[in-house]
Amino acid sequence: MKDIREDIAWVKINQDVLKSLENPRKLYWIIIFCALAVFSVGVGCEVYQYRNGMGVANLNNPNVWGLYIATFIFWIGMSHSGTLLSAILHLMHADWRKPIYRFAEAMTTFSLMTAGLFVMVHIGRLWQFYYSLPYPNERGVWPNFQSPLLWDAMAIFTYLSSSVLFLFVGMIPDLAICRDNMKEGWRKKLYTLLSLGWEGTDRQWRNFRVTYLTIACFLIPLAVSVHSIVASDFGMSQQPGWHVTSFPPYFVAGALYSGCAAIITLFIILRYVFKFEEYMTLPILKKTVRLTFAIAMVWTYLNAVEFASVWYSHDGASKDVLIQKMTGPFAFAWWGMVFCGSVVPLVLAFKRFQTNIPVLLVVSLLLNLGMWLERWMIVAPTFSHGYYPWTWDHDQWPSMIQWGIVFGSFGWFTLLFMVFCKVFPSVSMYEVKEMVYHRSLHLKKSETAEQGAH
Amino acid sequence: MIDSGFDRRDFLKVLGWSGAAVALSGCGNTSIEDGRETVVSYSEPADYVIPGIGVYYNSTCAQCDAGCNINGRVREGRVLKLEGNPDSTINRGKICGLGQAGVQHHYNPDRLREPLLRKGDQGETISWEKAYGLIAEKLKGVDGEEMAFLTGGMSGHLKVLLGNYLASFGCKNHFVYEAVSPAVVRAANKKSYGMAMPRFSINKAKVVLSFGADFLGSWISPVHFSQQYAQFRKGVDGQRGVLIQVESKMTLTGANADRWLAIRPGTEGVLALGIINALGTATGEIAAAVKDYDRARVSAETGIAPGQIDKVAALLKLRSPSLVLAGSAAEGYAHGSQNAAAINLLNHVLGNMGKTVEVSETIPFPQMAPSLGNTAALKSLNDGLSAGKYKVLFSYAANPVFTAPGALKFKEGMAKAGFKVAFAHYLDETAMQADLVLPLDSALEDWGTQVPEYLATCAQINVQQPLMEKLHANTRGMGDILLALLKQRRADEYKGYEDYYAYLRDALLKNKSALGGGKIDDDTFWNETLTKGIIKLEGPVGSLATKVGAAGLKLPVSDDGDDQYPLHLIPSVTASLRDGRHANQPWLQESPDPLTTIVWDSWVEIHPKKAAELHIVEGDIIEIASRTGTIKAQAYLFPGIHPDAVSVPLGRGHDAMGRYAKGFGVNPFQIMDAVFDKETGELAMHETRVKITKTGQRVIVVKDEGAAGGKQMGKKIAVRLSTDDVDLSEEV
Amino acid sequence: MHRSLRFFVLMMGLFLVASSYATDASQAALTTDDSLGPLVEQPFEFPHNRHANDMQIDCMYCHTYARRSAVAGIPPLQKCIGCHQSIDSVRETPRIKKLFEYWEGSEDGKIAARTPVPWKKVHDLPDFVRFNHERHIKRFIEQQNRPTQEACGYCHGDVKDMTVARRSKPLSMGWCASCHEKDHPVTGEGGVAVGNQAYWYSFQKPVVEAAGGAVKAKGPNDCWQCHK
Amino acid sequence: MSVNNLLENWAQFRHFHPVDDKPHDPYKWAMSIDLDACTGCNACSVACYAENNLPVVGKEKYQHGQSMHWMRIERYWDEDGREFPDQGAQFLPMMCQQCEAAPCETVCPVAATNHTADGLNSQIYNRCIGSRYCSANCPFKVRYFNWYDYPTTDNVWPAEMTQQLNPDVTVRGKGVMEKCTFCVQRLSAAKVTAKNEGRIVKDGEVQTACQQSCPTGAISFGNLVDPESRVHKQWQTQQVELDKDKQDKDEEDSGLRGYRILEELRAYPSVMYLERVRESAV
Repeated sequence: MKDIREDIAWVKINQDVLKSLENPRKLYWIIIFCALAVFSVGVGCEVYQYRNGMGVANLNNPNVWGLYIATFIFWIGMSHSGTLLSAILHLMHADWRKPIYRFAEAMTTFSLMTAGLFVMVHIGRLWQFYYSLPYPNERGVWPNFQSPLLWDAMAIFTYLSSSVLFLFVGMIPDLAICRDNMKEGWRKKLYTLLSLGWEGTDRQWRNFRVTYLTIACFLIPLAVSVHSIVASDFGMSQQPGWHVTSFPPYFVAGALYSGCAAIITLFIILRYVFKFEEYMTLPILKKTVRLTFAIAMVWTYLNAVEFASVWYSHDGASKDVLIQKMTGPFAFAWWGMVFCGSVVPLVLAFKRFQTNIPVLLVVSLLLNLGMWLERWMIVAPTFSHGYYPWTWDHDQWPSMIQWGIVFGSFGWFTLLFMVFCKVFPSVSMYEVKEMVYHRSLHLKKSETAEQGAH
Repeated sequence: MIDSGFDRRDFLKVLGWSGAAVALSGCGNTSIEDGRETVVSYSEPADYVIPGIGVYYNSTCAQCDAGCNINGRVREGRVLKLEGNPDSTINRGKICGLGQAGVQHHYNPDRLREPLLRKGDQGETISWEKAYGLIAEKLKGVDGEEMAFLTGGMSGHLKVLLGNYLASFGCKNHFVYEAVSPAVVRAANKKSYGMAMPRFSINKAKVVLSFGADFLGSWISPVHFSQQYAQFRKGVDGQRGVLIQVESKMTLTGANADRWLAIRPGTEGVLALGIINALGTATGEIAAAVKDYDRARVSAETGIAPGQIDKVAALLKLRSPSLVLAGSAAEGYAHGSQNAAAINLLNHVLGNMGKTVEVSETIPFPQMAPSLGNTAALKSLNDGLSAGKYKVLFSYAANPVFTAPGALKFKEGMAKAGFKVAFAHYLDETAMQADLVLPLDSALEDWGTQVPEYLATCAQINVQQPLMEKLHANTRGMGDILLALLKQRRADEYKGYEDYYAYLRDALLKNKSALGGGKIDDDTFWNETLTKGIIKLEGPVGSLATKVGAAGLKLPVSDDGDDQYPLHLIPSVTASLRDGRHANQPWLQESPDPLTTIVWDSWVEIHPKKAAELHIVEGDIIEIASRTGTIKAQAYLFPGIHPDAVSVPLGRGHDAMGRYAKGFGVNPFQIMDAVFDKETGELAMHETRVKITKTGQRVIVVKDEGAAGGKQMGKKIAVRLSTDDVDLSEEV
Repeated sequence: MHRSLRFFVLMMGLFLVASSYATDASQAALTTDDSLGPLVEQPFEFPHNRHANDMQIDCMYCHTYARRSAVAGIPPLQKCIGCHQSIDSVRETPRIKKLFEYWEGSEDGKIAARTPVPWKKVHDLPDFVRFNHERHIKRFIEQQNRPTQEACGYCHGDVKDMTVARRSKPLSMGWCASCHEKDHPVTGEGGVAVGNQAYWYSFQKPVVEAAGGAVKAKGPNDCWQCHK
Repeated sequence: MSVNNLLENWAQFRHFHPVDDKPHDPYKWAMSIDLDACTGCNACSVACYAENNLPVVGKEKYQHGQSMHWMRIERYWDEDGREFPDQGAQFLPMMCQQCEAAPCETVCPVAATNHTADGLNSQIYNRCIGSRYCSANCPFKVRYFNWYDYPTTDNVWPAEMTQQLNPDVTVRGKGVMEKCTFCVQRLSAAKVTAKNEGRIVKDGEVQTACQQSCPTGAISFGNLVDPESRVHKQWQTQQVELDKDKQDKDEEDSGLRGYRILEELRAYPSVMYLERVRESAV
C-alpha cells in the first residue's frame, strides 16, 4: 500500500494540484448539476414557505420545531472535524493531515454557512430577523441576552468568520503559486488579489507561521464552545429529554463523529474526481478511518451514559420521552440512529475494510445518516411527548416542503464545496512539499545511519 | 341615554376605517405612515359617542328561545361583542357560547342580501315591491284553508301581527314547529303539575335527579340553569347539592353528575317507578301503581344495579327537598308521555311540589305569550302538503327540509304546494325549495319584542333593538314584512304605522300603564324601556296541582329490540349547534364538542365494548342504516353511552346554507323513522332503531384531544376529591 | 505588491472608524430628530395657525375627544359649522365654501349633505402601537397644569405655526422611550395632583428627592403599555 | 441604548418578578378556576374568540394541530377502568398560566415575551420574530403560533366579518406567537380610568372575557395584592402561595381544594384551580 512518494518533484506537485483547477473528471460536472437541481428544489420550497407561512411545513402546536432545527444541528456538527483536522492536528504536528486538511477546512466553512441558512429558514418572520442582532436602533431595545438562541447566533457568526479567515490565511502561499502559474484571465486576477502580494520571503514566512498558529489556537476552543452552546439550546430549556447536563460533551462528540464521517465521504469523492490518488493516499484514509472509529466509540459511550442518566433519574417525564423514542411513532428513526451510529462503525474495526474504498463510502454515508437521525431524535420526540399529556402526539410528520428544504441544503453545500475545489487548490501544495521534504530528510538520515553501521 | 330610537339610528352608522378601527395589517409595517389612512368622524355625533370608547346597548339574544337579555358593545358604529345583561332575571349578565356567536350570524358573509325569485334552478334578484306584489297576486282568491304558515316558536308583537295577518284570511293553518323542543314534557307537566312550565329551582334542591334533562347544555334555559347549578353546588347551608343523571347517552349535564347511570334506552319511566317503590313512602293508587316494580324487575329491565337503585332512593329520602327532571332522553319514545308522567310522579311522592317545583307567573297579555314549537305541527303540515291541500306555503324561522325526519319525505310534500315563500337569513335547505325567498334582518339590526317560555323569577317582555345600522340595504325585518303584507289586506287599519318600529313603539306605549310606566311620559318610558331592554311585569300566577293520580300510568314492557336493527339511534342535541340553524357560524363549528372534543364534523358514539365486538376503532367510517335510510360517519369510542345505543349529534350535515355549514358532517334527521308519541303525537326522536356496519374506510378524527385520550398519565392536572375530604362552607 | 496588503489594512481601519462613528451619530439623531414629516394633501387646507395662533383657540376646543379617549379622533363637521355659520366675514372664502359643501352638499351633487370631511391622518402610528391621548393630557395639562399648546406640542410640534398640520417629531419607539425614561416632576408650580399620587404611576412609584422634596417619576416602561 | 441603559432595564426587568424586598405593588393579576363549578360548556372559549380576534382556522388546519384557541377546555376521564364513567368526566379550562418565573420569557431571543410589573407574562406581537422557542419551553403548551397569514386567508374573516374585530386588540399576521393575555386591553383600560381618578382598580371593576361570560361563575379574576379582592381571599383560604412550589394542602386530608398545575416545575403560575368535588354518598 503506497504512501506519498518521498522523491516526488515539487514541480510535479504543483502541476498535479493545478491540474485539478483545470480539468476534473466528467463526474465533477454531473455532481455539480445534481447539486444545482437539488438546491433549486430547496429554494422553491423556501419561497413557497416564505409566502404562505410556516404552516406549509406541517409544523404545529405543540410540535413547533421540526427538521429545520435538527438539520441545523447536523450542519453545525459537520463543521467541527474540519477544525479538528486543520487546527488540532496541526498543533500536534501530525503530518498526514497535510494533504487533506484544506478541503476539510472548506467543508467546515460551507457547512457553517448552510447551518446559518437554517436559522433563517426556521424563523417565522424572516423579514424581521434583524431584531435579534444587538445593534443600536431607533426602537431603543436590545435583544434578550438570556436566550441561548442569541448565544447561538453570536457563536456561529464568530466561528464562521474565524474559520473563513483560517481557510484563507492557510491558502495564501498556494494562491501565490496559482498566481504565478496561471495564464492571464479572471482567475489570475483573483489569485493576484487574494495572495496579498506573497513572495515567499523569509519575513513573510515567519509572519505567516505565527499568524496561522495563532488562529489555529484561537479556533480550537471556539469550535468546542460553539457546539456546547448549540447543546445549551436544549440543555438550558426545561423540557423532558432536553434538560440534560451531559448534552454539551455529547453534542461535541456527535459533531466530531459526523464530521469525520463526512470527511471520509468527501475524501473518497475528491480523490476520484480530481485524480488525487497520489496525494490522498490510502494510509491517510486509514488514519482518518481509525480516528473516526475511536470517536464513534466515544459517542456510543456518551449516548449510553445519557440514556442511563435518564433511566436512573427520578424524572418520570424524561423517562416517558425516552420510552416514547424507543417505542412510539419515532421508533424506526431511533433504532435507525442506534444501528447507524453504534453498530455500523464496528465495520471500521477490521483492517481489511479500513482501506476498502467502496465499503468506506457506504459506511461513511450510513454514519452521516445515523448522526442526522440522532439530531432529529433529540428534537422531535420531546414535542410530541412533553409535560402536558393533552397535547401529545398531534400529527407531526414533516411535509414535503420541509423535506424539500432539508434536501435542498445538501445540494447547496455540495455546490459550494465543489465550486471551491475547482477554483482553489483543495490540496495544500506547500504543506505537501514540507511533508515530502521532511520525510525524505528522515529517509536520508536512516540511510546514512545504515551506511555508518557497515 | 338615548333621545329616541329614530335619532339613534343615525348614530348607528358604521364609520370608515378610522384611526380607532382595526386594520388587518396587524404586524406588518413597522414605521409610521403619514397620510395613508383617512380619519373620519360623525358629522353630527351624539355626546355619548366617543371614538375609541365602547357604547353598550341592551337587547335580546335570538340564538335560541331561552330569551337571554344581552348587552352589545358598539364602537364606531360596529357591534363587536355580546355580553349578558346584568339586570336580566334569566341570565344575570352571563351568556353561553351560542349566544356569543350571534355577532357571527349578523356579520355572516353568506347572509341573503336580495329578494330572490325562482327561475328554474336559479334565483333572480327582484325588488321588494315586486316581491310583495307577487305575494298579493298569488294570494288572490286563495281562502284561509288553502294557505299555510310555518314558523318556529313565536311570541311578542311579531306573533300578534302574524295572527292578525292570518285572521285577515280566516286562516287557521299556523304551524309552529321546533325540531328540538320539550313538547312531551310540557304536556306531561300540564297533567301532573298543572302547568306546562313550572319553575324548577335547582338552587334550592339538595339532590337533583335528572332523567336525561341536559339543563347545562341545551335544555329550555341553559344559562339560567347553569347559574342555579353553581349555587346548588356551593350548597344550601354548606351541604353541596348532589346531581344524579340517568340517561343512555352522556350529555354535558351527565358529564357533570356525581353519579351517572347508563340506563337501557326507553326504560326511564320504569326506573322512576322502581325508585318510588324503593322509597316505600307512596300510598294509595300510586303505591298500587308501583307495587310490582320491585328492585329485581326494575334492575333487569333498566340494566341498573339493584344496589344503585337503593342508594339513589336512600339519598332522596335522606336529603330533601330534591328535584326530579324529565328531559329529552325520557320523552323521546313512543311511550314518552308515560315516561315523563312516571318521572314527574316522583316529585309528588318526594314532596317537592312548591319547594323546588314552583308555580311560575304567566304573561298578562295572552296574545303575546309564546306559541310553542313542536313536531306534531310538522306532522299535520306534512299530511296537508302531501295531500296537496295548500296553494301557498310560507315558511319562517324553520328549516323543515333539513330537520324533518327522513321518513316524512317532507321535501316531496313541499313540492306539491303551489307557491312557496321562505323568509330566511341564509339560502338554507328550505329556502332552496322555495319559489320566493325574502332576506331577513339579523337580530342585531332589527326591532322586536319577545316573551320567553321559561320565566325565571317574574313575567317579562324582552325588547330587541338594533345595535347597529343595517349591514345590507335590501334586507327587511320580519315585522316590517308582516306589516307590509297586512297593509295589502287592511290598509286603513295599519296605514298609521310607517314601519314595524312605529307599530312596536305605539303598541307598547298604549299599554304603558299595564307595563308599569303609568306615571311617566311616553318618551321617558320608551327610552327607559330601550335602555333596560327588559320590561318586568306582575303577571297572573297560575296554581300547581297538589296531588296527582297514577291511574292509567302503564309502561310498556321494554322489548329487547328487533334483531334486524339491534341498536337504538340517539340523536344528541349539542349545546352549540342544536337543530342546526346556527351551523354556519364558524365559532360554533370550531369550538370542540365538550365531551368528544371533535370539531367541524359529525361522529358516531359507540361504547368501547360494543366497538370491540364489531372490531371498530376510532376513525372507522361507519354506515348507520335505519328502516328509513342510511348515513356514513366516523366512529368515536365513547365510554359514556349504553352499549345498546349509538349516538350521532344533530345540527351538521347541511347541503346548503353557507360556506361554514355546507358539506361538514352528516344529518341524522335523514334516517329518523316516523314514530310518534302515543298521547301527544310528538315525534319520538329516540325510537329509531339502526344497525351499523364498517365501510372499511378510516379517517383521522379531527379533535382537540391528544393521543393520550383524556388520560392524565399520572400527572396532577385535573384533580378530584370526595365530599368527605372537604368543607365547602369554609370557602369564599 | 506590499501595497495591496497595506491598502487592504487601511480600508478595514477606515471602515471600522466610519461605522462606529455612524452608529454614534444615528444614536443621537434617533432621540432628538425634529425632521419634518411629509406634506399631506388634505381635502382642503385647514389653517391651524389662524385658529390656534391668531384666534388663540385652545387645541381641545376642537379636538375634544383627546381628553376623553385614547384616540383623539377628528373634530366633527358640526363643530366647524357651529362657529362658522355665524362668522359671515369669511363665509365666502374658498375654504369655507368647501366646508359648507360638505355640510349642505355640493351643487354638482358629488358630495351629499352632512358628509364627514375625509381628512388624511397626519400622525399615523403603526396599527400595533396604541398611544393614549387621555393619559398624557391628564398627566401634563390637568395634573401638572402645563399650557395646552406646550403639552400637545411635545408630540405634535408647534401646530400653531402650521396651516395643514405636519409631523415634526420622529414618533419612533426610541423617541417615546427616551421621554418615558426621564424623571418628570409629578406636580408643577401650583400644580394639583388628583387623589393619591402614588397611583398615577402603576410602574415606578414616584421618588421624593430629599432636596426640595419635589416628587418625580418616570413614565411606564413595559411593552404592553403601548403594544397589545 | 447604551450599555448602562441595558443594565438598568435589566435590573428593572428582573425586579418585576416578586422578590421579598420588592413585592408586587399595586397590581398582581391572578385567577382562580373552580373545577367543581366548571361544566365544560365552552362559553369562555368562544368569548375569547370574540374578544381577542382569534382566527377560525377551519377543519383541515385544525386536523394538523394548528388551531388557535387561547382557552381550551380539556376533558379527562377517570382512569379506574370501569365500564362507564359513572362519576362523569372532568373538565379543565387551560390557558396561559401567566407564570411568575415563566420558562418562555428567558429563552426568547428578542425579548418579545417578558414580565410586566403587574405580574403578567406579556407577548409583544410586533417584536416577535417567530423562533418559537417560547412554545418549545412552555410546560403547558398554551402558546399558539400563526402558522399562516390568517387575515388574508380565505373564510377566516371574509367580507363583513372584519367589522367584528376588536379594535383594541392587534390582529396578528403570519409568523408571530400569541397566547392568552388575561385580556390586557381590558386591564389597561380599567387601570387608566383608575389612574385618572387617582386610585387603584377595585375588585370586580375589570373582568376577563372568559370570566364575564362563564355561566356558572367558575372563573374569578382580580388583583392578588388587594386584600379585598375575591381572588386574594380564595388564594388565602386555599393557602396557596404564589412563590412556593409546595403548598400546605399537599399534606394528607388538609381539606383544601386549591392547587396549581405542574407546580413542581417552579414556574409559579398565576392561575389556581380548585379541585372538583364528587359526592361519596351515591
